[in-house]
This record gives sequence, structure tokens and C-alpha cells, in this order.
Amino acid sequence: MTLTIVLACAAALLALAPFAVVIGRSAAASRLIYGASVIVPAISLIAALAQLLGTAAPETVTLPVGLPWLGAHFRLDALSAFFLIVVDLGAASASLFALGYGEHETSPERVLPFYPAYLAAMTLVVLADDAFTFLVSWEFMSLTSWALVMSHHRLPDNVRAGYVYLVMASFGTLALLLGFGLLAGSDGLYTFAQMRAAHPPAMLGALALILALIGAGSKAGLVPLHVWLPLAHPAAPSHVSALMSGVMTKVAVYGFVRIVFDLAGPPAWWWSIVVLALAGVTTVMGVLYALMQHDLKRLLAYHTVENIGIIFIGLGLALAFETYGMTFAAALALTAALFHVFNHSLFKSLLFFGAGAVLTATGERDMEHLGGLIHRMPQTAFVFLIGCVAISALPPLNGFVSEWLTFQAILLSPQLPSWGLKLLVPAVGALLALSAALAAACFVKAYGVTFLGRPRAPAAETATETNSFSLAAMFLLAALCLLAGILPGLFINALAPVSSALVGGHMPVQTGAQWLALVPITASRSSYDGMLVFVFMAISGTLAAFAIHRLASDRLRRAPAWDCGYPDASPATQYTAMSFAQPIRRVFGTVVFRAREHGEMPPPGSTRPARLVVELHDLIWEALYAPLAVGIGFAAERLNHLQFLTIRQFLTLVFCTLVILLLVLAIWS
Amino acid sequence: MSSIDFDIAHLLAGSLVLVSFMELYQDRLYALLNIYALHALALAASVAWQAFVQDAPHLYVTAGVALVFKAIIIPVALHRIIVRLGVHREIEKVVGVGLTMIVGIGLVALSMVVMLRVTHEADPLAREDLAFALSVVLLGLLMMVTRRNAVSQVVGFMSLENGLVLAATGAKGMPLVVEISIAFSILIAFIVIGIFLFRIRERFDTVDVQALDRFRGERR
Amino acid sequence: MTFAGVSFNPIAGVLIVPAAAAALLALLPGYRATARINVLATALTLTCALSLLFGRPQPNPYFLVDDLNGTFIILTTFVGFTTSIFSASYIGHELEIGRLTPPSVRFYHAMYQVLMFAMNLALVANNIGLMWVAIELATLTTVLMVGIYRTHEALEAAWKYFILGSVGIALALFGTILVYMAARPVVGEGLDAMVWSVLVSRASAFDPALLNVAFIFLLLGYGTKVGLAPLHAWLPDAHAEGPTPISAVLSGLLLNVALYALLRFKMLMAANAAALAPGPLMVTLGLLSLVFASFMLYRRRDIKRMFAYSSIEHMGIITFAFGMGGPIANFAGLLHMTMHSLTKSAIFFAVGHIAQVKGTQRIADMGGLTVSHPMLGWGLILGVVAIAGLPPLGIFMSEFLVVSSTFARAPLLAIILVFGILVGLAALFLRLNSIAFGEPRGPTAKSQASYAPMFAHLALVFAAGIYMPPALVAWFQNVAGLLG
Amino acid sequence: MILDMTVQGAQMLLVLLLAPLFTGFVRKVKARLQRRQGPPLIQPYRDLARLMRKEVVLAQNASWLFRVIPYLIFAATWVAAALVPTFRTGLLFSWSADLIAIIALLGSGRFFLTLAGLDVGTSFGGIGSSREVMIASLAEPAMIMIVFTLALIAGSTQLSTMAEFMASPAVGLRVSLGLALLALIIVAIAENGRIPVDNPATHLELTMVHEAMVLEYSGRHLALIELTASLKLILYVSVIACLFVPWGLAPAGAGWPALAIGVAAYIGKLAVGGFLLALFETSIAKMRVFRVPEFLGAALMLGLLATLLRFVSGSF
Repeated sequence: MTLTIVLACAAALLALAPFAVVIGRSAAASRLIYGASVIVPAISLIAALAQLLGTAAPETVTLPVGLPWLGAHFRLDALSAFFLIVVDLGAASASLFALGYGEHETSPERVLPFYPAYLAAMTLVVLADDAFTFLVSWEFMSLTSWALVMSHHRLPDNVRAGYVYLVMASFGTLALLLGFGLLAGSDGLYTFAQMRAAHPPAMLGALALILALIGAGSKAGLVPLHVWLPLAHPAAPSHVSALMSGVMTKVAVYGFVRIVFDLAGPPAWWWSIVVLALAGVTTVMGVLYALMQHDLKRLLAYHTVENIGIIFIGLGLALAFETYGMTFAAALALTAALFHVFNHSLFKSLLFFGAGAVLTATGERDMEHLGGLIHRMPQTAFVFLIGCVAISALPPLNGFVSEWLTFQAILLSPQLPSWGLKLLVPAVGALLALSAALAAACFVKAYGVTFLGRPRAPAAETATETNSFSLAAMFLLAALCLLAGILPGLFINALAPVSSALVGGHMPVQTGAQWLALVPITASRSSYDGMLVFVFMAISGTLAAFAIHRLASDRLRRAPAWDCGYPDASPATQYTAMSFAQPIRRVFGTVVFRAREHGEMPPPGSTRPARLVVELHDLIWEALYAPLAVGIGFAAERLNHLQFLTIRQFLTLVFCTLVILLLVLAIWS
Repeated sequence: MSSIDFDIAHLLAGSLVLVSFMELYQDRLYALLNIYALHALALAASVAWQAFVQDAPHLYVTAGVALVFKAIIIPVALHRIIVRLGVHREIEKVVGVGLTMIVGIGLVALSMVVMLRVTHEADPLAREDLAFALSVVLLGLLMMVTRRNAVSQVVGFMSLENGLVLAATGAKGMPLVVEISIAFSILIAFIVIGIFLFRIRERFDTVDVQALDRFRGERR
Repeated sequence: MTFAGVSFNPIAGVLIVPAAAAALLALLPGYRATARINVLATALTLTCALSLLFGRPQPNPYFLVDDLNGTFIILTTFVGFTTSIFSASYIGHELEIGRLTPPSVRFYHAMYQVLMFAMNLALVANNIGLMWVAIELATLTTVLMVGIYRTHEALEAAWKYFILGSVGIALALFGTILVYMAARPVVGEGLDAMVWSVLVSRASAFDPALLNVAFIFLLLGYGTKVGLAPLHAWLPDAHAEGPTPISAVLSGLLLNVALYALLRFKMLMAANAAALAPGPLMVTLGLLSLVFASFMLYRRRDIKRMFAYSSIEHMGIITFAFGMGGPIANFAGLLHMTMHSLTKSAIFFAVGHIAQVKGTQRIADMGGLTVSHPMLGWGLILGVVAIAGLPPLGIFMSEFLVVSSTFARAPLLAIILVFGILVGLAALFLRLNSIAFGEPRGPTAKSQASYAPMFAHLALVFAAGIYMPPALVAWFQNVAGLLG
Repeated sequence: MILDMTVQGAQMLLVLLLAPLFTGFVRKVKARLQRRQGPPLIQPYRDLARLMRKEVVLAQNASWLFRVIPYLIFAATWVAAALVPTFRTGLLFSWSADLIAIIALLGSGRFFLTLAGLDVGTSFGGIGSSREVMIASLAEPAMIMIVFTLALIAGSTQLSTMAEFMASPAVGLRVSLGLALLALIIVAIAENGRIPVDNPATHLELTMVHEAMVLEYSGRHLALIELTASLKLILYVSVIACLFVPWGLAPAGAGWPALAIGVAAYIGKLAVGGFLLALFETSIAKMRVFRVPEFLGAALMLGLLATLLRFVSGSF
């Protein structure tokens, strides 16, 4: 029943697409489409919640479409339900945001038709229960999001971004296709049920893991397959960027979990090592890339890479524990990962909405031209701040809880027998801690440069607060961030069926502990109570404020900034994004990006100001992708000569082929 | 069939291969044309012999076509073209005669090896014939590949096609042989006319010498 | 079968209608009605072909219709019909701008019908000699049509096609003769030894060595027509320089017909246990064509030539699939061939109009089509998305089946296959981006194009990607079974 | 229960009241070591009181955030400090945040303070904030590594549990503990902006970090920030005390005498800690800003090494 409702919602969204084509240019179109895209996912969201919280048995439906003799299989189990919640929540809020944001769209007819189709595709990926349906939905998701990325196609950068995106996406899909072909075997057992039953041999499972890492990893943005992500996510309209970053990457995580934990059979000892190593690198590289950016949306996109790394750390730990039968620890790690999936979908969407609001208000994505928006867009500034605190993993918000759980999982790992893991896990823990600190630094920069300080360009001076729909969407997500931060127990209980379905165990029920505290193992070992911390901070803060204002002075006078006595310095003297990152760039960047700085002195007599030039190298691109492109170009150039042969030379080709085949025949048998 | 019949058929077919080698050896166009006429003659003879042996009168038609059209009309026409277009009289080769010869011998050996695998219930005449035909085909192709002049390439194609007719007639009782041989004659006529129309002085490679590089594929 | 007492033979229909139309078009003075007559004739042919669905005549020594060529016939007549509609508007425009003269238009339409006749004949022929004749007739017709513009490039393309084609003809004939030789001791002299249905039933007793040589010659001879690398040389130029409807027919139909011939002989080979397996050869040539064509896509500056190379690429995939064999791969190959015919002809419809409105075929001179000509632009995008094998369009299904079924059997081949597909996709979208997106370039005059055929094809491809009617599936599976 | 309540309350008040005194004490000792008279011990209280009474002079474009931040960071730090066992383990609410959470709380305090540095939009605020985050980006992971080590030894991240375990004879003498202590001291110095990382006394623009951030603050806001700083200092000292010299800590549910002993012991520890800090600060010179990463990197490496040792074998 639930599944039928959900599928009906997906169908409704699909039906919206051609409708949008028809009414695309009319005035009411965007309201109509986005309004519908708020309601439909909301319904499906309720259904999914009912499924997950009701811990109902998995439902399956088979439709007579898709692969002829197979049909399209759909299944709604705990895992699908959870990710469906993530998808629908993101979709509904994005559409709500777009109700206002869409008004500013310059070419709606390029966005509206693909938007609902994109939502439907993500829903279907999560529901698919056979390889063909899964891959069709998966690639359809890529295709529609590609179209959305191309919606502002007059900017050459966007076209390039779309190109890289589509190629990488197809690469990932083909990898997954190979993986499924492997699991399905030569006689084509394409349904997941058959794959589960098949129990692939270790060798196959291993190959499937690698292919899943490539396929799902490229979509999720694992380093070094992340290159498309910071190009494509910012290029799309902001509500789509939010969906791509906050939701689609999670769908990719779903694909990985589904294949590796559900289909690929029992894990081998080295699987977790591969995953953990990649994840650790991804985490730190992602945040370091982000620190080097001054384009707000690109910075956020790179942070997605970082958070994907955190999620995969959790998944890798879960794999490791599962390998050695430490069910409980596996459940803890998996829960941490999934909870971070949920949290990240919340605050990343929130942050992209904020970026979108800033973009519409100022027309700027470049932080170097922003500043002081907190005065002109106070409410946006407020919710964006909440998002920043949440993503920086600071208590009492939700980002901290999931990272805290991951730390707890890491602290359980000394019991692991494998030496490789013994050495790797602490290092990964260090990387995780490092990335957390760097993330905080990065969002101080993002928020401080964008919203605080003084306007650096006229666009930032004339900005006005964004519309009420967008604000509603952002406040909704902010509230959820806070809720998930102070009452994590509720959410973690909801995850119990998922983890018990995947690793055969789940964390203890959390509502039992006093004051709704979060107790992963035992109270004596570790516990955290977001609500109490929050309440204490509120009380002590207000107490202090009250006491001081009452007993001491509450007088206040406005005056020019002190700034050590330098009078009315121009806004140009403020720290910019690049200069803010300079100390960290000196510490890490010199190695990771071969960052170099040199001052450009104007020649004597010229009035040009001296400039500080910073050059950064994306080593991954230069080492991996550039050579590949060059190689293909070289091969193409060489082979291209075959286009210009004379007829006699072509005849020679035919002749040689004939002779060779005859020789083969003469030798054969 | 009696051994004498067989030997004669064998002889004629073999002579065809021999003439092909002579074609490979030539380096003057006129001489080449004459040799080709000889080639066609040999073909006509062997086809006629086949017609006699198989007492299949329709093959006489094929023989006649070979004799009249290939041995007389075509060489004369090409002769005319050479004169009319003022084609260089000597043949540009890609690889030297000696090497071509060696390759040709290799090809003949190859066709022997390939054909002699054929089991023995296919009657010997067919087998030998096929081996020869295959060698003639390969030699003709070799000629097309190693000669630059359009005319000599046409000659190569025509001797290739002679090999086909040889094989076809060797295949006892095969229907459509006559039609096929005629169709091929028409095809060749097309090619010859094409050469004439497009004023191809030297080469197949382009319809016009100075157009050699201007108009090919993407180079525009 | 009989309609209203009048005995009616669909085979005769699909043969006589085009032949008669050709004669009519050739004799009829004036050119104005020719396009309409053309459309009418193809429509009639299509209906005759469709009547095959309701009953097919008994095979005789000359003609045979089974599920295999039934598929091909219907596909051919259908695409022939839609193409004639497209060609009506296309040629009309060519006439306006004076690239074609009235006589040449008449000639063109007559030749079009001859081509249809030849292809249908090749498809229904049960006699391998007849099949050979028909395919060669088709080739020569297309040679004449490719050269119809009389420009240097067109003439050279036609000439190249003619020469390489003739050699192909010769090789194919030699192969046919060898098959006859192999059959004669078993079947006996005369006609029967060239009747395919007889051959395939008795093939097990044939002399394997002869069959092997025969197959190699047939593979090369007909492979030239299929456009398999390294025998492909004629294909890109013929596509690029001929009139676009002919490019559509070449890619969509003629390649298939040649492939059909190959398949018949593959079945013949498969029927003889001692002969060498045709699979590996086809797999090799297929992969070679795929990878080669994918790389060739990169340096293309002429839009039609680019899509011609993409045809080579897909013929490679199809040949590969049939080479792999087995129910899944064969089904996939058949599906892929059908989808490719529809998609590629649709793409050429779009490209034809684009080239007309832009007045050039140079990719560099066209841009921002989705802005200047939304219908053409999005149609092209849809076509390229389909041809690149992205869902939910039909080709994705066939590629899914080919790759997944291959990987379990021969991982290395599957990886090469995937590599080729990916390289090709990257090249196609590299060009598509500059054609369809960005600032509009070149003239932006509205085009009086006929969008119906293009979108009809794309709609079919889309539908097939979502849902295939069980009857069709059963049909294809049956054919896959036939192919073994 | 009542007792627990009172103890928890007492703890909160104790740290709050002792913090300025401790700062004053350190200053006094430093002055003495430098042969100076130095300000009286209660000078910090006087400063706070005076600042409280002064009016706030707010920069023109300072935002609401700028005014909220002092209370925020004060609240965060105070809550954190209230959860560290000073004279008695098993505080009523100590379980509501383990050591990781306490560090994170301090982290949020720093997060907001750095934002405050950027709010007015002056160059010095920028200097301070950017350097602060650079320092933190190394200090925090180091701290986490230290926590890992201790947690793996004590089998818990709860400060109370850890302290009890450390007090128990089961600990023994361990290499990893030594490394962790060393790292912890380095981190504590960096976090509190003491010499050689930063100089709380200087206002020489180019060398200051913490002071540069709070340059625009005045009046009660400044007072709160100063108070927060001293709270943070005393917090770190008490963490070190309760983890490495847990002796004298009253166990959970202990009676008054034990508590009295605990308080006394705590005061003693503070005194010693303060003295050592002052001694260290006087005996060393401030280092250049870009030497700091190396200094902290050492701490990070030490922490990682200690953790690795713990992972590889339980005996270290």
C-alpha cells in the first residue's frame, strides 16, 4: 500500500514534466510546478515515515515495464524508506524554496520540465529492486540533472561543467552496469532478490565492491572521482544545487550501501581498508579544496566532498566491524554514517538555499564582492549561521552528533584483529578530527566574509532580504537541524530497523536514558545530551545577560570602529576570503596544492597597485585527468590520419585484412 | 571425367595464373593491356573448355563475352583513353617488381594451402580450379594495391574478376553464371567510362589531379 | 493470402510496388508530383510489408519470409516511408536554393524507389545468388545518389564508394560461389544448391574447409557494406556528401541489409559443427570498429560525417552482440539494430534541416540551436542522448543487455566494449554542447522543416525504452533463438 | 540528590569565581619571577567590575551577532567548565557531555569569537581570526588524539570515569600517557593563547591573535570575554589536573570531609599549575606566528603516536 502511494507520487512527478513543457513559458508555470513539487513529495514523505517508524515488513511491486521478460521490480524496505525520507524532505524543501526563488529564473522553460523528472528519478533509484530499473533511474537522474546544469548554458563554464558531469556520470553508470552484470551472472538474474540469493564467490564480491566504489563513488564525489562535482553543483540553479549536493550524493551513498552491504555477499578483510583509506583522503582533501575557494557555491560543493568522506568513514568502519562479526560496533558505525547522511542533507540544502538567496539578492557568487549582508538580510544571515554551526560539527547542533558517534565507533576499533586496520583507523580518526577543525575554519571564512564585515562591492550594499517562501524553507531546515541536534535519540531509534536489516544488529534504544541522553554503549563509557547542553547554554547565557544588564550597566554608544586607531579605513582593508585562508594555505596548501605566492610590483612610474598573486595547482586533475584527456586527444589525432588515405591505401587495408584472415584460416585447426 | 579433360582444364586454369604473374611483371601500359587481352583469352578458352566438358552450352555465352568484350573491346577502349588523356606510358609502382613477385608467389602458396584443406569428395577439378581462381583473385587485388596508375588498377580489377568467372564456371552447374559474368562486364564498363568522364589521368585517388588535396574528406 | 477473393502476395507487393513506382517516376515527365508519388509508393510498400504480420507465403526457391527477415522488411519499409516524407521537404528546399535541378530530382526519386526495391529483394531473397545481386544493385543505386550533387566532393565520395564497393562485390561473389561449391556435392547441382533454406538444413554435411574460406570472403564482402573497420572507408564520405535522406537510408537501412546477409551466412556456419565458429571473427571486427570509430569521432568538423562514424560505431556494437551469440546477446543485437536505425535516421532528419537552415555542415558554424531553433535543437539533443545509450531510451536497454551479459562471460571484452562506448559518448557530447548550447551562431532563419518523421522515430525509441509489447518481445526472442 | 545538586552548583560557582583569581595569580607569579611588584591578586576582579560598569562603545556597523557573541561564548565555556570534575567526580550532569563534547563546546566558543573578529570589518580582526583558526585547525585534532589515547586507556570518554580510572592503581606508568600529557600541555598553551604561541599581555598589533580578535570589544562585552578567557584557562588546568593528578578527588557520593579534602587538593593543584605556567612563560620567548604550526604539529604527532601505540598493543 505504502509503496503504491510512493510510486504514484513518482508517477505524478513524471507526469508533471511534459505538462511543464507545455506551459513552460507562462507566468503561473513556475508557481504551479513548484507548488505541485512541494505537495507530492510531502505525501510520499509521510508514507515513507509511516513505513520506517511503523517498521512494517518490506513491500514489493512489479510493473510490466522496463526489461521485457523481467518487468520493473520495486521494493520498499527500511533502507529504501530512510533514503526516501532524505530524498522527499530535500525535494519538498527545495520546491518550497523555489516557489520564491523560481521567480528570478531567467529561462524557466529550461528548468521546469526537468525539475520534477529529476525528483522522480531520485525516488525511483531508491525504490528500484532490479538492476535494470536501478540503472535506468540512476542514469535518468544524471541526465535530468545534466539538463538542469545546462539550463544557464550561455556561460561557457556551465557548458564545460555539464560536459564533465555527464561524462563522469556515464562512466560511473557503466561501472555499476559492469558490477551488476557480474552479480547477475551469465544467465541474467537481474533482480536484487536473485542476487541476494546467489551468494557470489569472494572474488566476484570483491570486484563488485571495486565497481560499486567507482560507480557510486563517482556520483557521491569520492576523491579522486570528485572532479565533476565542484563544477556541476554550483552551475545549476541554487535549489537544484541544493538537491544535487544534499540529496543526490546521498542517493549515491544508497547505491553503495545497497550493493556492498546487501548484495555483494560477506565482506573480505581488505574491503574496509580500501574504503577507509579513500574516505579519509576524501575528507581532508575536500575541506582543503573548500578552504581555497572564494566562490560561495563552489565552496559548499567541495564541502559536500568532505562530508561524503565522513559518511564513507562510517561505512568503512561498519564494513570492518561486520567482517569480524562485531555486530554491535558495526551497527554503531552504520548508524553514525546514516545519521550523518540525514544531517548533511539538511544543512547542505539549507546552506545552498542561503547561497541562492544571496545570489538573487546581489547577483554575486564571489565572496570577494560580498560582505555585511547580515545588516541587509538578517533572517537569511541567521539561518545561514545555524547551517554553518551545524556543518562545522559544533554542539548543540546535529552535525556534531553524527561526528561524535563516528568518533565513538573509532574508539571501539582497537578490538579489531587486523593489523592493517589497527594502523589505519587511528590515522583516519586523526584525519576526521583535522577535517572537523578545518571545516569550522572554512565556515568562519564563508560566513564572516559573506555576511559580516563591510560591503566589498555595491551589489552587496543594495541587497534586500529574500522572499518569504525561501525563508520558510530555510527556517524549516534550520529547525530540523536544531531538533536533530538536541533530540538525536529519536532519529537514531528510527534507524534501528535499517542497521538490523543490514548488519544484523542495532544500537540500544535511546529513549530509555535519563534526560533523553544519547548513550551509544553504556552511560559509564560515553554519553551526550544535546538537549541538556542546549538548555544549560541558554540558561547561563540569558542569566549572564540578565544579571549584567540589571546589576551593571546596559548603556551603549555607537562610534567609529577603533581598529587600533586607524581612522575610517576603506572596506578594501578588510580581510578577504583569500587572505583569510592564507595562514592555513601556508600550512597545508604548499604541499597539497603546490601553492605559491608572489607579489607583482608595478614598474617604476606606473600607478598600478602592487598585487599579491597566489597560484594553486589541482594536483589530482593534473595527475589523473589531464593526462587522460591528452592521451585520448593524441590517439584521436593519430587515428585521424586514416580519414585522409587514398583509395589505393584503403584497398590495401582491405587486401591486408583478407590476407590476414586467410593466413589465420591456414594456420587454424 | 577423363584425365585428359582434367589435364587440359588444369592447364588452362594454370595458364591464367601465369598470365597474372606476367601482368604483375609489366611496367609499360600498352604491354600491360596486351597481356590483359591474353589473360581474357586464356579465360575464354578455359570457360569454353568447361562448357565443353560439362556440356553446358550456356557457358559458351560467357566465353563469348570474355572473348569479345574483355579480350577486344576493353583493351581497345583503354588504349584509346591512354592516347586521348595523354596518360604517362610507364607504370608507377608502390613496391618493386621483385618484391611484388615474391608476395604474389606467397599469395599463390597461401591459396593452395587454404584450398587443399578441402576434403576430397569435392571433385579434384573443382579443388584445383578453386585454388587457381583464388590465386588469380588475390593477384588481381595485389595488382590494384601495388600500382598507382588508374589504368593498371582497372586491369588489376578486371583480372580479379576473371578469377571470379573462372571459379564460377568451374562450379559445375551453378546457375546465374552467365548473368553474373555479364553484370560484371557492365560494372567494368562503368569503371572505364568513369575514368574517361572524370578525366582520371593518373590515379583512382581523386577525380581530378589538382583536386588531390583540396577535396578529400574534411580537408576543405 | 486472399483479400476479397483477389489473391495477394505481400512479397510481390513489397517488390512490385517500388519497381513500378520507379518505372513510373522514370518515365513520367515533369518533377512536381514526383515527391508525392514517392511518399505514396513507400506508404503502399509499408502496408504490403505490414500485411506480412497477418500471414506469410510459403517459402519457394527464390523467396523466403521468416521472423528474421520479417523484422528487417518491416523496419526497412517503415524507415523508407518516413524518410520519403522527410525527403519531400528536404528536396523541396534543395530545389528552391537550386542545388538540385528538376531532372535530377526526378532521377533522385526514381533511384530512391529502385533502392527500396533492391533492399526488399535482398531481404526476401531465399537464393544467395539473388541476394548478392540485390545487394549489389542497392550499392550501385546509392553510388549514383551519393554523386547527385555533382560537386567535387560528392563525385569523389561516389567514386571512392564505387571502387571499394566493387571490390566488396567481387569478394562477396567469390564467397557465394564457394558456398555453392561446398553445397553441390551434398545437395546436388543446380538451383537447390543456392537456396538458403535448403542449404541451412543440409549444412551439417558440407565441407567445412570450403565453408570457412567462403565465410571469410563473405565477411569481407558484405562487411564492406556494413561498414566494419577497416573496410569502412567509403562510409563517412558517402554519408557526408550525399543528400541527407540518402545518408539516413544508408545508415538506417542499407547497413542493416548487408548485416542481414552476414547473419544468414553466420547461421549457415553455425549449422556446421566442423566449420570455424563465426562468432570470434565478428566480435573482433565489431570491437575494432567500435573503438576505432569512437576515436575518429573526436576530430570531426563535418556534422554528417561525425554521425556517419557514429553509425560505424554502432554497427560495431551490433556485430559484436551477434558475434557473442546466446539468447540475451542476440536479442540485444536485434533490439540495438532496430533502435539504431530509428534513432540514426531521426538524427539525420534533424541534421538535414539544421544544415539547411545554417547553410553549412561545419560544426564550427552552428551553435546555440536550442535558442535559435528549439525544435531542431532539442530533437537533436534527444537523438544524441538516445544514440549515446542514455535512458530511458531504447538503446540503453540493448547496451545494458550486451554489456551485462558479456561481462559475465568474457570480462575483458566487456571492458573494451564499455571503454569504446564511453569514448564515443564523450566525443558526441563534446560536439553536441557546441551545436545545441551557448550563444546562437550562424543564420537563425526559421526553417519550414517537417518534424513529424523525426519525432515519430524518437517517440518509438522512447516507448521501446520504457515498454516493449509482449508480442514484439516474443517475436524478437524467437529470432534470437533462430540466430542461435 | 540534593547533595548532588549543591555539589554541581558549587562546582559551577567555584570555577566561575576562581577563574579571575587564577589569572591574577599567574600574573603575580610572573611579575615576581621578573622581579616586579605586579598587580594585586584581586586585580582581575577589579578590572571585570570596572568594565562591567562602563558603557559599551560599539562600532557603527557592528551587527546583532557582535553583541550576542560574548554571552554565547561565555555560556559555552562556562557549561564546559562546569562539567569538568574539579574536586569531586560523578557530578550530577557530568554525563551530559563527555570529553569530546566539552572540547567541541570550546570549539563552538572559538567559532563565534572568530566570527566576532570579522564582524566589524577591520584588518586587525581579520588577522586575529585567520590566525586563530589556523592554530585551532591543528590544536583541535591534537586534542582529539589525546582524548583517544586517554579514552583507550580508561575505556571511556567520560571525564568522571576517566578520572576515577586514573586514580585507580590499574593505570601504572605508560609511555602513551607521557606523550599524551606532553601534547596536552602544548595544546593547552596554544588554546589559551599563552606564550610562546600568543601573548595575552601584548597589544603590539602584528603579533597578537586573541587580542586582535576582541579589539573592537569594550565595556561589559569585553568583561565577559576576559572572564571567558580565564574560565578557559582554569578549565584546561583542571582537565590536566583531574586526568594526570587525580589524587584527592572526592569519589561520587562522598561525604563532606572528602569534599573538603577535594577542594583543598584542587586549590593546591591550581596553585602548582599556575606557578609552573608562569615559570614556563617567563623562561621562554614568543615564537613567530608561522613557527606555531610546527609547534602544534608536534603535539598532533605526539597524540597520534600515543593513539597508535594504544591501538597496536594494550601494554603501552
